[in-house]
Amino acid sequence: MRDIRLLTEMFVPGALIGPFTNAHPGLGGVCTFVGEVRGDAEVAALELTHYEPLTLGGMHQLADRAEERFDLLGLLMVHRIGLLRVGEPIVCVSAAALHRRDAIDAVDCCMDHLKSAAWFWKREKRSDGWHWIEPRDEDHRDLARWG
Amino acid sequence: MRDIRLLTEMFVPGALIGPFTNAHPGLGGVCTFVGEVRGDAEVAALELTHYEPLTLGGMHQLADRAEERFDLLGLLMVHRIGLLRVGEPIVCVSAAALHRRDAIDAVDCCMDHLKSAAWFWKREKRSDGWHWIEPRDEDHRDLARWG
Amino acid sequence: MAIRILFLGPLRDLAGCEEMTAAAPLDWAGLLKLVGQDVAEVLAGDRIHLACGGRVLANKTELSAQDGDEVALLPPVSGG
Amino acid sequence: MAIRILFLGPLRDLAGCEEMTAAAPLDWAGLLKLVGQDVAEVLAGDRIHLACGGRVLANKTELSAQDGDEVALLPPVSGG
Repeated sequence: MRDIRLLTEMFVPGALIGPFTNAHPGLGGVCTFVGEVRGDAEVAALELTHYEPLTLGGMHQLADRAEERFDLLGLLMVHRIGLLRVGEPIVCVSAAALHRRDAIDAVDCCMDHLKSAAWFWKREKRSDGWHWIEPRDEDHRDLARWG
Repeated sequence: MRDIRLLTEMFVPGALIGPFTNAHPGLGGVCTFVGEVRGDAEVAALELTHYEPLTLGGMHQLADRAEERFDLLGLLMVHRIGLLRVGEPIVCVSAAALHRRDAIDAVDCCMDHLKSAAWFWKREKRSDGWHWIEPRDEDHRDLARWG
Repeated sequence: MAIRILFLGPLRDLAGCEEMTAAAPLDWAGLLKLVGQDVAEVLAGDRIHLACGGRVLANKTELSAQDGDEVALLPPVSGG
Repeated sequence: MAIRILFLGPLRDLAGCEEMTAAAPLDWAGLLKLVGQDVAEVLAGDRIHLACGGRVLANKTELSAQDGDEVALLPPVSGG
């Protein structure tokens, strides 16, 4: 089962993961990563914009590659857009597989791509206004691991 | 927050992960792996035994090493013992961190150790009786990645 | 119908607007002239991608936008 | 009180029992004699660990179990 979504409103990851896990009876393991707006005294809000004609299609292409590369039973990929507050989930990726290595690596790989190779732009509101955020060098190195 | 448990009864991972996540306001990401008894027409049940004087202490030592190696806000490690049926969760590891790399790697590392370096023994009941399961070569290779 | 030019993410600050309109057809040289010097400079570098009609161009200098096309200037992304 | 010897995991099948009792003190040579030839053979290899009094021995041939100690024979593990 593949479940790829762009959400404009706050979501509760647990409400997605339960049904996703139950949809794959016989699985050996499920790995899930949830990214949230990190608490930072300086940051009042985060805004995520995207380019609609490319975003969802790009996430499906990423899912194609993950399903090709890893032996998966299911893949869930949910990404928020819009205005987010500290503590709100931004992204949730979950992979169900027979073996843990496929599940963990698929999540790791998808997260690296969503972070620095999907059509999202992120800016945060600080006391002195809005600041655009670019991927860190580390994010590019992480991405390069998948060739 | 560190939460390490050995459980003798069926548990629901979501019921652990929700409170675990909420216990770390300000986190950047949470990675979770849940391992279940894999569906296999041949397998009727799985039994996990352990050596009580070593098991929980060993899991805490593993948590010590993970907390030393990765920058974590919290670590949850729950392992079942006793008789399990197909679909029941065996293990749940969750790590909360400021950055996704620490969270994902901590879960990956702890799972590799629980799989082939913690004091558990696993056997499965097939139509022709009980069979002990040893870690696969792949599990040993996975473990070796952490030095 | 004309051509819509969109400035995504931080490019909208640099461009001073989120979008502009151009007469068709529009090629790479025409785009560079249209977007203003600041945007043209970064656009010429290799960190900005260009999409036309919903597809990212492998070689942005081969832009050939027709009437009704949407041209998007895509700066380095950051999601998750 | 004597010494309790425990056979963990698959070793209990090989030993034919889950535990046995030995008189104190018990050293490596004494243990090898006690456990029977099948178990002694694998115990002598490097895949079996030995715990005494709740601690895994770095060198199992230095076993020196005293009255009341529990000695555990630990075969290769498999969890998760």
